[in-house]
Amino acid sequence: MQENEIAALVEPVARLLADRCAEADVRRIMASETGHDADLWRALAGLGVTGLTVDEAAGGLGLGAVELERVLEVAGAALLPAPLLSGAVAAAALAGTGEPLLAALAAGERVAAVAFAGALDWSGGDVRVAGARATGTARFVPDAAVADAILLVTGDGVFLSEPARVVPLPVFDRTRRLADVAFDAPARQVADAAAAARARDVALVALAGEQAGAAQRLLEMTVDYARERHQFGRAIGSFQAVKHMAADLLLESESATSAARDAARQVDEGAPGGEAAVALAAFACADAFVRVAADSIQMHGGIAFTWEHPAHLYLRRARSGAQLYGDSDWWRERYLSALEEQA
Amino acid sequence: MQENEIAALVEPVARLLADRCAEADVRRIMASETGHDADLWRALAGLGVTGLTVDEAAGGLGLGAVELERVLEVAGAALLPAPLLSGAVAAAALAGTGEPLLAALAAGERVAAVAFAGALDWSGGDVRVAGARATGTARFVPDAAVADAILLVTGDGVFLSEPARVVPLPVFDRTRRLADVAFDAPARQVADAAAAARARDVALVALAGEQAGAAQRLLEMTVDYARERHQFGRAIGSFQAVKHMAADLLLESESATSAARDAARQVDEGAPGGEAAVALAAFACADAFVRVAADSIQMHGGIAFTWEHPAHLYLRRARSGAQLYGDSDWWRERYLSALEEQA
Amino acid sequence: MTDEQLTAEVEAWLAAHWTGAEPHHESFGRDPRSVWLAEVRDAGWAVPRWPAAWHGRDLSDAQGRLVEAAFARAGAPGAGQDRTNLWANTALAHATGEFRRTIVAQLLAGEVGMCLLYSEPGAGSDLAAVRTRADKVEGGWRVTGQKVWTSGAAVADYGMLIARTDWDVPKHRGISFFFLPMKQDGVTVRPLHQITGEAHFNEVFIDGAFVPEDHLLGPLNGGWSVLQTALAYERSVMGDRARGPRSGAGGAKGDLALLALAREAGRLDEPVVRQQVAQAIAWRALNALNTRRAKAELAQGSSSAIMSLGKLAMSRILHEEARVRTMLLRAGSLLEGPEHPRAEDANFLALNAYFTSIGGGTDQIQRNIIGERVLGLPKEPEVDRTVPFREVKAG
Amino acid sequence: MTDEQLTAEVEAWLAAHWTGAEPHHESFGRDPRSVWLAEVRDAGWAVPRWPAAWHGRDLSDAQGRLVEAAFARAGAPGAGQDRTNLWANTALAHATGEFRRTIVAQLLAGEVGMCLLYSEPGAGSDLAAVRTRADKVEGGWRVTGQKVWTSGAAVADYGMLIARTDWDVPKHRGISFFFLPMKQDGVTVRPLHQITGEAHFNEVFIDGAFVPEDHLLGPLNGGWSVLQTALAYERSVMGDRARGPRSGAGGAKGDLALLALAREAGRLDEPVVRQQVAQAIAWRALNALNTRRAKAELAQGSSSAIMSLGKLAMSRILHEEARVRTMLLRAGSLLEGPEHPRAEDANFLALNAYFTSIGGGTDQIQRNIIGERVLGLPKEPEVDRTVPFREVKAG
Repeated sequence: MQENEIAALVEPVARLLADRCAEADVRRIMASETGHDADLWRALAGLGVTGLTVDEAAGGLGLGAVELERVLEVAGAALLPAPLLSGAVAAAALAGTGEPLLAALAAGERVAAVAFAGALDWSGGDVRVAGARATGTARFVPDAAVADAILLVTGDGVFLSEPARVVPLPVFDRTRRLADVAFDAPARQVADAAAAARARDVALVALAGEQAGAAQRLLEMTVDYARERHQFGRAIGSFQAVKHMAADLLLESESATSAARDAARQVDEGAPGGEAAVALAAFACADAFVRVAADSIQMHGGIAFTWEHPAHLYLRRARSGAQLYGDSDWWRERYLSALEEQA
Repeated sequence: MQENEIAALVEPVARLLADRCAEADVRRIMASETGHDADLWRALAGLGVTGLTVDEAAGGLGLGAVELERVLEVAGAALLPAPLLSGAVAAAALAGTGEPLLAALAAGERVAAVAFAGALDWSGGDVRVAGARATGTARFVPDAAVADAILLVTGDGVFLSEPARVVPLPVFDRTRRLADVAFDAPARQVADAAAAARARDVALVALAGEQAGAAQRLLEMTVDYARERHQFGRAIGSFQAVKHMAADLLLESESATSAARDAARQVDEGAPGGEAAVALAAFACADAFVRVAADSIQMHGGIAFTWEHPAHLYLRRARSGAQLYGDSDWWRERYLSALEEQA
Repeated sequence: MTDEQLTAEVEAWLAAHWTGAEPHHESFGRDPRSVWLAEVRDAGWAVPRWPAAWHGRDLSDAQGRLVEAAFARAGAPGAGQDRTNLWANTALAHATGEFRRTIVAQLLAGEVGMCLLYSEPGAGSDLAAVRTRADKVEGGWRVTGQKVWTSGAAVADYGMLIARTDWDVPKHRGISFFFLPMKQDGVTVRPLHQITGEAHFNEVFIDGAFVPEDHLLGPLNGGWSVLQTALAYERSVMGDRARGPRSGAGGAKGDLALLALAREAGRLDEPVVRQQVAQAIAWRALNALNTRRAKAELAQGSSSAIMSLGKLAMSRILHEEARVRTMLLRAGSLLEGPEHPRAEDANFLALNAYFTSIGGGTDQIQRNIIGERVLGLPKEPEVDRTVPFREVKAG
Repeated sequence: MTDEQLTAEVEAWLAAHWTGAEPHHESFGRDPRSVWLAEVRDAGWAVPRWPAAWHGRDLSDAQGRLVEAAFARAGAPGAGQDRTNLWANTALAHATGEFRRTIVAQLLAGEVGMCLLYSEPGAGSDLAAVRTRADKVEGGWRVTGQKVWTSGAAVADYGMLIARTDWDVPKHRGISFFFLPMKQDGVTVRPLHQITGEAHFNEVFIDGAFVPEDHLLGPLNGGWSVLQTALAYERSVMGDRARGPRSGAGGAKGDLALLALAREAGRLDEPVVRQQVAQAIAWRALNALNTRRAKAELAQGSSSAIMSLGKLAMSRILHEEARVRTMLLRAGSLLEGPEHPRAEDANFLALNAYFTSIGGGTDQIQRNIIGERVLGLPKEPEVDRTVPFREVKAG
C-alpha cells in the first residue's frame, strides 16, 4: 500500500480507539475479569481490523505485515486491551489454508490465541508435538483465556489441538492477559514450517509496531505536559534537564518506528536480510519503549507516581512486552548471528 | 597513618609537583625521547617519595598501600610522567628481602620496572620461568626502557633476570612509556608467591589511586571552566546540561576515591574481603576516570578539541590506564568471583 | 561531669526505670509508648543537648551520643530526639509562647501525631509556588487549598503547613509556616494511590480550616526559612528511606541479593549476566564506601561534599537493581502477586524506584543542588524571583 | 520540455564536451578543474534551477535532479551547485551589484577559494557573541579580531565573516556579514592542532584588514539572518562528515566493521562482546533506517522531524563504536602509529568522535534545537536577548 492508502486505513481505527478505547475504557477493561471487551472487539471487526491479515477468500482484507504494523502502532498508542495481535498472528499462521477459523476470525466472531512452542518457544514451556499428539504446557500465552481456538506454532509447522487446561495468570500488565496452556490431546497440522516462521515474524513485527506506537504517543503526552506544567515560573520543558531527555527520547521513538516499519516491509518482501531486520526491531522497539516509559515518569515528576496517572500503564506494557517473545539480549544475539550469516 | 599525618606527607609532594610538574613540564617530558626527567626524579627522591614503600631498614619510609595510594592521587592529578608506580610495586615485591636494589630505589639512584607474567599476566605475554631460567616476552611493561632492573612477578613469586631485549613501544599515552621485554636468561627467585600477590595488589591500588586523583583534578578544572566560560550571556555551568554532567561526574570521582582508599586499607590490613575490594577499585576507578575525562571534553566544548588544551592528556591517560593491568570487564568478573567465594 | 559518670548515671536510671518493654501494665487509658516517652523526657534524656528549661541537660553533642548509646544498649526508645525529632526541633526553634511549651512537651512524648503539608499539585519541585492560602481572620487564619504526598494525615493531630499569606510579593516572601490542627471540619483526608497500587500517602483538602494565632511558626511571611530548616532534617535521612523488595523473599540480604537471585535463576554462569550483576552490586558497594568516608570526614570536622551524593546514587542503584532483577527473570517477570514473589519484587522495585528518583526532590533537582551548593556552579536565571506571586506562571 | 528531452539534451552536451576527465591539455596556466566548471556554468548545468540571468535554466527541482543524474552517470563534476554550493548560494542571495555578478560566476567555476570566519574563542556555541569588530572607514570597513575552527584559510581568497558593527544593540542585531579578502596584510593564518595531533583547521588573526563597501552581504547589522541561511546548508550535510578509521585498514566496510574486528580479535564467541558489537551495529543501522524514512517523508512533501536527529545519533554511534573497538583490542589499544593500525583506529576514532559531538553545535545545543524546533518545547529565558552587547558577559 502507498502511504496515503495506509493513512486511510489507519485513520478510522485511530478514531474508533479515541472514542472507545480512551484511558477510562482501558482502566475499565483492565479491571474486568477477562480483560476483554466484546463490544469493542465487535466495533473493531466492523472496521475490518480483525480480518486485516486474513485472506481475502476468507473475508479478510488480505493485507500484509506493513499494514498490520501501522494499525498496531495505533493500537499500541491506545494500550488497546484486545486480542488483535494474537488474531493477526493466527491469520498469518493459517494463511492460504482455507481453515474455517479464518472466516470466523475476519468476522470477529471467534478469538484465536497463539502458543509458540518447540524451536519457537521463548518462555520456558515444554510443549511437544509428536505422533499427531500435543503434550506439555505452553507458558505466558497472550489472550488464551478468552480464545475460542489456540494455535500451536512450532519450528515444524502450525497445529490445532484442544487444550487440556488454560490457567489464567496474575499479570503485571493487566492490559494483556496471559495464561499457561496445557496440552494433552491429538494435534492436527494445518500449515508447514514456512507458515510457522512467518507467523513468528508477524508476531514480532506486530509487537514492535505496538511498542513504537506506544512510545510515540507517550512521548507526545509527556512533551505536552512539559509545555504546560510550570515550576519556578517556567514551563518545565524549558529546563534543559527535561528538554534534553525529550530530545533523546525522540531519537528512541523514531528509531523504533523506523525499525518496526522496515522489519514489516522485509517480512512482506521475504527479503534476504529479513531475519536481521526482525531481530533488530524486536530489541530496538522493546528497549526504546521501556526507556521512553521509564523516562516519561521521571519527566512528569510526582503526578506520574500516582495510580491515577496513565504513565505507569505504559511502563507496565513496556516491561511486559520486552519479555513476551524473548528478551532484548536474546534478540541482539540473534541479530548478530543473522549478520554473520549475511557477511 | 592518621588523616593529618597523611596530609602532612602528601602536601610537600603536591607542592613539588605544582612547581616542577606543571602542564608545560608534562608536555616537555612527553615530547622527550625517554619520557623520563631525571631531575624531577631526584627531586621526588629528595622528598622520600621514591622510597615511600621501601622497608625502613633499606632507607625507605616503610609505609603501606594507604599512604602510597594518597601520594599517587596527587601524582595522577598532575599526570606525573615518572616511574613512581613501578618503583612502589617493585618495593612491595621485594619487601623484607634485603635485596640491595631496595636501598637504591629508596635513594632514587636506580629505577625499577615490573613485568607481570604467568598467572598474573593481563596483556598477552608469554614469559615462563622454569628451571631457574626466564624465557618469552612480557608485553606493555611500564617504564621498562628507563629501568635499571626489571622484576618478573608471576603467580609463583618474584624473580630477577637480565632482559634480553627491551623494545620501547609507540604509545597513545606518552606520559606513561611502555616496552615489550624479552627474557632469555637465568632468573633468580627473590620473593615468594605471597609477595608476588601483594605486589599485584599494590600495583592495582596504586593505579586506582592515580585514576581517582586525576579524575578529581580534571573535574575541578572543568568546573572552574564552567564557572568562568560564558555563552549566551551566562556562565555555561549555569546550564543544566553542563551542571548535571558535573554532578554526575562528582559522584563518579568521589566513588572512585572511596574505592581506591578502601582497597588500599584492605590491602594493608590483609582483610578477608581484600580481593573484592581490589577488584572493585580496579574497574570502578578505571571506568570513573574514563568517564570523567570523556565528559570533561564535551563540557569544555571546542577548546578541549585542541592539542593545546590539557583535557586530552587526561583522556589518553584514562584510556591507557583502563587497559594496562586488565580491563574493567575482567575485573568485574573477578569481583563477582570474589563475592561468590565470600558468600 | 566525665563521660564515665554520665554513662553511669544513664545506665543507673535505665536500670531503675526500663523493664525491657514499654510499661503496658500501668497505663490504663494512655498510650504506653507515650507514658514511657514522657518519663524519658522528664528525666532529661529525650533531648540531652537542649537547655534544662526545655527538658534538656545542656550536654555537648558527644555526650548526647553517650546517652543515646546507653539507651541503644538497653533497647530503650526515646533518647536523642534533639537529633532526630523533626517536629519537636521545628517547634522549639520557631513556635512561641504557651503553645511552644505545650506542643514541644507533647511532641517529645509522642502524644500528638504529625504530618507534613508542603507539596501541592501545582507545587512539587517548586515548593515556593504553593497556592494554599491562609487569610487573616479574628484570632487566627482561615486556610483553603490542597496538599498532596502527605503521610499519616488520617491519624495526625497537626500538620506542618506552608501557606501563602501575601500574594503581592515575590513567591518566597509571602509564605507562612503553621501548625494546622487536622481534626476539624474543613480538613478532608483521602488516600492517594501510588503507581504500585499501595496508598502510603494522602491528599488533604483544606476548605476554610482554622489556625489559631499562636500556631504560626516564625514570622508572618517568614515561612520559607522555617521550611528550609525543616527540609534539612528530611534530606539527611532520605537516602535511608528507600525500600527493599516487597515480598521479603529476597534470599540473601543486602548487597548480595542479586548474586543469590542470579544463582537461583540458574544464570550465574552466563558472562553477560555476571557483568551486570557485578556492576549493580558495585554501585551499591561504592555508595556504602562513600557514606562511610563522608561520616569519617564529618567526624574529623571537615564538611563533606560526598553526603549530598547519596540520594542521587541510590536512585541509580534502585533503578538498575530492578532492571537486573527483571533481566534475570526474563518472562517470569510478567507475573505479579504473592504466588510469584520474585516477579512481584522486580516489578515493585522497578516502580518504587521512582519514590527515590522523584520523591523529596527529583534527581534533576538533586543535580542542581550538587552543582550549585557543592561544586559552586552558578544558578540558572530565576524568572520568578522578583515578581509578585500573583503574576507568576505556576501549576 | 519533457524529462526525456531534458535528459537527452544533457547527455548530448556531455557527449560533446566531457572527455572522461577534466581538460588538462587545453588549460595552460589555468586550473583545469576551473576550466571545466566554467564550461558547465556557461552551459547552464551548474545551477539548472536558477534563473537564466544567473547561469541557470529555470528548471524545477525534479528536473534539476535529472541534470545531476546525467552528470553523475557520466562521472562529470559541477552540476547541481544550486543545491550544494554554499558559497554561491549565499552570494546570490545576499550580495549586490557588480560584486555579486563577479563573485557568483567565480564561485561556480571554483575560481576562488573560500573559508568560514564564524567561530571565535569566545563565541563557539553562542555565535551571536562574536567580538570581532568591523569599523566603518572610507570605502569600506576595517576588521579586527580572531577566528577559530577555520578550514582552508591558508589557501582561501575570501572568508565568509561575521563581525560586530554595532555594540549598542542586543547581540543578534549588531552583526554584519562580509566576504573578507584573505590575501592581504592584516590577515594571519596559523594552523590549529586538534586533539588528534592533526591540523585540519586554522586560527585566523585579523588586524585592521580591509573589506570594501560592496563586500557586505545583506543589510548592515542584518548579518545574523544571512548567517542562519548559511548555517542551514551546513547542518544538512553535517551527519555525513564524520570520518572513519584513519588507517583505512578496517577490514569489512561500513556497518559490519565491528563484526569483522571482533572476529579478527578472536573474540566473536564471547557473549559479552557479542552483545556490545550487536548494539553498536544496531545503532548505526537504526540511524540509516531513520535517514531513509526521513528522505521518503520529505519526498512525499511532509516535513520530517527525523532529519534533525541524525547528528545526535551519529555522535552516540561514533563514541560507542570507538568504545567497542577499544574493548575488543584490550591492551592492544595502548599503542598508536602506522605499525599498529587497529590501535591507531580505535584511539583516533575515540578522539575524533568529538568532532561530531562538539563541532557544528555540541550535542547539548543539538538537543536544545530538537526540543525547541521539533518538539515545540519553550526556550530557556535568554538573559542577553535584549541587552546592549557591550553589557553582555561573554567569553
